Amino acid sequence: MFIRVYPWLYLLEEFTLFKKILVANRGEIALQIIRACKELGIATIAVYSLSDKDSLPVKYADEAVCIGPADSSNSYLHLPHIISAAEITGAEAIHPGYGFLAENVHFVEVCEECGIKFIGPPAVTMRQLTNKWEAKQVMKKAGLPILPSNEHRITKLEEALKIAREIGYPLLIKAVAGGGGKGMRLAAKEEGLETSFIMAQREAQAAFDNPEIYLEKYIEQARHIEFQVFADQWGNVLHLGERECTIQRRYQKILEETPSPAIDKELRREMGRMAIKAAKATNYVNAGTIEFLLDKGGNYYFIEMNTRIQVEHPITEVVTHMNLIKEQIRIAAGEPLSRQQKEIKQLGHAIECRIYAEDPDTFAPSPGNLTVLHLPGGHGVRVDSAAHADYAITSYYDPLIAKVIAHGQERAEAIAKMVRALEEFTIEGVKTSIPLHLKILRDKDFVQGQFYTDFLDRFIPQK
Amino acid sequence: MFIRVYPWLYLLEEFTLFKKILVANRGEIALQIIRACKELGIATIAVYSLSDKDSLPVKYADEAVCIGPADSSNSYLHLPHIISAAEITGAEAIHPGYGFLAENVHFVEVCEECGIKFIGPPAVTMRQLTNKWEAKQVMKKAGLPILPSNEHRITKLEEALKIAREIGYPLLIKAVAGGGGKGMRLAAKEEGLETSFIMAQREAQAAFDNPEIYLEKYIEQARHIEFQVFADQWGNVLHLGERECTIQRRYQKILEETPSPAIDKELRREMGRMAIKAAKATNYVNAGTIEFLLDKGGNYYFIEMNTRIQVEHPITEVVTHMNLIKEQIRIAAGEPLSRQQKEIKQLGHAIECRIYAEDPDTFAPSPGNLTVLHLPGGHGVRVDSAAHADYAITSYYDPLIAKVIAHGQERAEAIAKMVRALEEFTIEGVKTSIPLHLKILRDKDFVQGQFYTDFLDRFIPQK
Amino acid sequence: MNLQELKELLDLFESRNISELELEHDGFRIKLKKKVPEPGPITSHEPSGEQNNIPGEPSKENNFLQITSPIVGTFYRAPSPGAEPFVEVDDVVEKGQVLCVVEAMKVMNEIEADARGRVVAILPQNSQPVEYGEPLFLIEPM
Amino acid sequence: MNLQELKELLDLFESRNISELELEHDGFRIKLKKKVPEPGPITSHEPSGEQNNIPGEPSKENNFLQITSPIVGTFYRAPSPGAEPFVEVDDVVEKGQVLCVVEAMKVMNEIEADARGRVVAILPQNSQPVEYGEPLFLIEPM
Repeated sequence: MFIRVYPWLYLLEEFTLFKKILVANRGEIALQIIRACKELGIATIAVYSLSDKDSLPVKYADEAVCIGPADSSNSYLHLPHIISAAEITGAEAIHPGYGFLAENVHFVEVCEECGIKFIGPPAVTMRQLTNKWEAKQVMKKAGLPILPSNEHRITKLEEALKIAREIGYPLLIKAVAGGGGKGMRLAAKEEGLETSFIMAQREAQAAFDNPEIYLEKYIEQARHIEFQVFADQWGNVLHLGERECTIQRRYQKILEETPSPAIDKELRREMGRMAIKAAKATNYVNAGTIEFLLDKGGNYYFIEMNTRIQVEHPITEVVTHMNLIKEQIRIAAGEPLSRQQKEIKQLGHAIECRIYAEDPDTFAPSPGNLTVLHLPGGHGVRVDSAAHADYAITSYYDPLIAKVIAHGQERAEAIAKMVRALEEFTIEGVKTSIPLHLKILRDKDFVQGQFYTDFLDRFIPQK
Repeated sequence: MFIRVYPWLYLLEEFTLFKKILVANRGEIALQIIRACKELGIATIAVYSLSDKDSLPVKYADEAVCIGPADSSNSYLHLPHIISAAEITGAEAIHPGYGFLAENVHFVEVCEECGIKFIGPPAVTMRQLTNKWEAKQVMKKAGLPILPSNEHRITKLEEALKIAREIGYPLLIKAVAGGGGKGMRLAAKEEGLETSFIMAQREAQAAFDNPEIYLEKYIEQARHIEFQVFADQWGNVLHLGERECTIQRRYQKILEETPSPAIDKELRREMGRMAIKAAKATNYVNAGTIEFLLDKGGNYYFIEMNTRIQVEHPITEVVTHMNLIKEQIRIAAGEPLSRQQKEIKQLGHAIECRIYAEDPDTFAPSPGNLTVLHLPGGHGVRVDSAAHADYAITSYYDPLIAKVIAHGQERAEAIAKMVRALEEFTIEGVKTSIPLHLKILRDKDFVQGQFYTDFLDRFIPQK
Repeated sequence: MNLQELKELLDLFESRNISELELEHDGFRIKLKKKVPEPGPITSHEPSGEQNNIPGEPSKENNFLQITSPIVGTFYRAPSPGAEPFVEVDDVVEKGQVLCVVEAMKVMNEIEADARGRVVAILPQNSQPVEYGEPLFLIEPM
Repeated sequence: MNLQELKELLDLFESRNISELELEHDGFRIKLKKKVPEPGPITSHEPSGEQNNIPGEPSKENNFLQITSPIVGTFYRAPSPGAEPFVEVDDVVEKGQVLCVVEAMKVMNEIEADARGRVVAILPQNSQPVEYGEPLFLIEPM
């Protein structure tokens, strides 16, 4: 850490943050990090694959280093090239963004060994939380409600049948070492359990070389609610309220909002307290997100904790009037949290739509060149995007074009604002998810705030 | 006024605002009005000149009516065509935006006669305020401080000399019927008064057919501070704080901010009270702006009241989290103010830069086609613009390309954010004021908040 | 720099594997770009607005004169409801003859023929709103 | 510039494979653009990135082989400070011969020649950082 002397800001105060940060990501999140650094007077290094050499992060960063070919396993996921890029440029810290290496414990360990500050939690904390089964046990011990489940790893069918009767149906069969839906099976009744159990075990063995299984209660109509937490290295923890992330397709969020229409002041306070408890239980540092499942009866269950900045963080930024990326950087530099819990107020209502280059009916990616791109603007509309006219959506990366954030005084205004913003958004050259987003925004159940994890099924063509 | 049944919003509540509003303007303000109407579920009619037929307001409005050729005297200033467009489309109300007919009393009278609601103050109020000398007398009576001046209209030089001695030098000689700098002369000392007086009288006679003159104290190092007020037809008045508009060149603002670095809480409360007093003294209704001159000693003087929405209104919107255009529409529809004074809080700091197509050194307009246009975005950045790739800046209209608004937690952050936003802003095909804006934002006196009306002189080439 | 020198510079530029050149020297400034085989960076849709009809300057469509509305208002074929229309298709009209009225703000504005000719088409419906520049009649000059 | 000179300039511009020309000289300023055959709304510059050098597949520049860095790191011409460089310009190298090392994360990665040839140029300076795909050597194959 250095004393930063930025040509004109230093007139006002001296910064003791980092001098140089390497941004180990691409696309809009790389751009947000570069923007935050610029505003803090910190120099940035963009790393890029050959196909991103004309990208905005490369253009706007102070330095840029090519780290490999288009395919991400040899570039954005290629740990040695990224660490080496940090070394040759003299970067003091690395911001991983989301995706790619953001939750790779080994990457964090290497950063720590090389004396490069990883902007996120320490490796030891991350390791605990990336194993989802272990994380649940830690949280259960800390007093967070988790879904009815068994505490032992199961290998025998008889055991599974016995425990299933205790938990009750429907239930999920999950691999202990699992992730990404692999080794996961739904059992609606006892009749189906045997087959599902054997299938799940086989998949788990094949995918993770570990046939261990556990059972978990399945809730049919639930909501995905996540709480944003921040912790500094001085033991301070606060939460910034929730984000409603129920509207997903294929485990991918496409529209998020805050506050959740399902959460009142009291429940927010209680779940927020639990989120803080979760962060404290793992000695968490930096930005984290606690994911809960909320059932119709108002019962909530800890699902997992994400140890990175989330795609949907801007909705929290606009209602709290904070900059979460800057907060991450300050905390990584050793500063205490910039606010206290009582200073956090959620102002108005915010919605984010993730605009993808994809077929709005089949969800198939629609790669191509953005021949025309016109972004919406005006009152209460924020756009986070690294796209520009002639921008190429390739099949190498996530086909995200832009995140549109609408901020209204109340939910109805935010919805109306998002509709008019998406109607203004002009993209030619690829198909986009905008028609799907508009369908959702005009759906009666959505407008009334009545939706659960099965909400998007009605918009998905049944095969 | 009609009961509005909008396909999906009506699920939540019923609107009793207008059904259809005609937007009697062009460019970004027309777009802001259309956006506000869309969000309120009100249909819009864009009127346009032949050169604007492919413009975004025409594209986004529900209906569009061509009202004349490119030159504005035969289109946007042509009262009969606009009124007729309202009549043939069945518009119930007209929003005038700023400029063009926005402060034309005759236009308001015709609207009133035709039963079309003018979104602004009534003609009788506007008439009182558009005569700047009369307005001062009204405000003086109401208890507002005005610059030392004479209360009589002067026609004879001896009279002027006598009064000048009472007021003291330097002073301004102004035409009673004046406006736009015509018939205005600065007299630094008694030696120059005679010549200046005769010249001013002649100009006033020529321009306004009225040789009457008055004298006013001239303050060399002052600030332009304006207060945003809103009044409803039920007698409620509130103010939304000040805007710092000191940085001007040729009486045109190019950068505004709120709050003003020169105003503390106490002065804000006092000047705010005065602003409300001014609105009440004229039975004001709708949005208005009270302009004050603030000297180095903290003395302030009423200068004039603008009876329209201002170009720089977005900075007030972002810090108060209100939509001023919507508030204007609601008030015109007869609704009471949406907030009370004690609910108004200024959150953070906002700066607006008006990006013009002009030579940054000579200020000469730079018409042309925007061959490349890439707008900035991300955290805390709002862009109000009707420009797009291939947009033509013509010599017929104001060469404004976009208004960039940066919103930070405090002034230093807002400045840093604006700098990074303007560095991202890519425009090719015309020269822009961005280099000038960046010079201002990096100026030591600006950063320290130490600037007066003469601030821009240092950036203007001396002839 | 004279034309000969410029020619040499262009030769140099073309012969090299360079796509753009910008040169500034002693008040002299030049910018060159090579043709890209596929169409260049961003090109315009089409000249906008220019094809519009400027009222008062009747434009020719095929060989017909087009009479456009000089004002915004409501188009009436007859001086009052129930009265005979001013003109019908195939009528021959004289220069200065009233063809219709356009009502704006309660005022009936008479629109006259610019030239002698035969009425080929009456474009708006009776009592239809018309905007500035909207075509009203096609006249075949005689 | 008189009309004759302007005509000559236009002739020159038209005859060449140049799409744009901007010229400023002594208060005279001209900007020329060629018509693009089929003006679509907005079209792309050129496929991006593809012309880049893919390491491992040495690309030909003129008739030279280009050896590019397959990794990100620091370029060293010799195995250790003070030691003799692996190669010098004009040396003839064999296929598989070590040309330099690129240090990354404390590991010295040896970069070998792809083919037999003469070293025409050594592009980075000693101990200079190099990125992925950065040209290191030009080799004339023999």
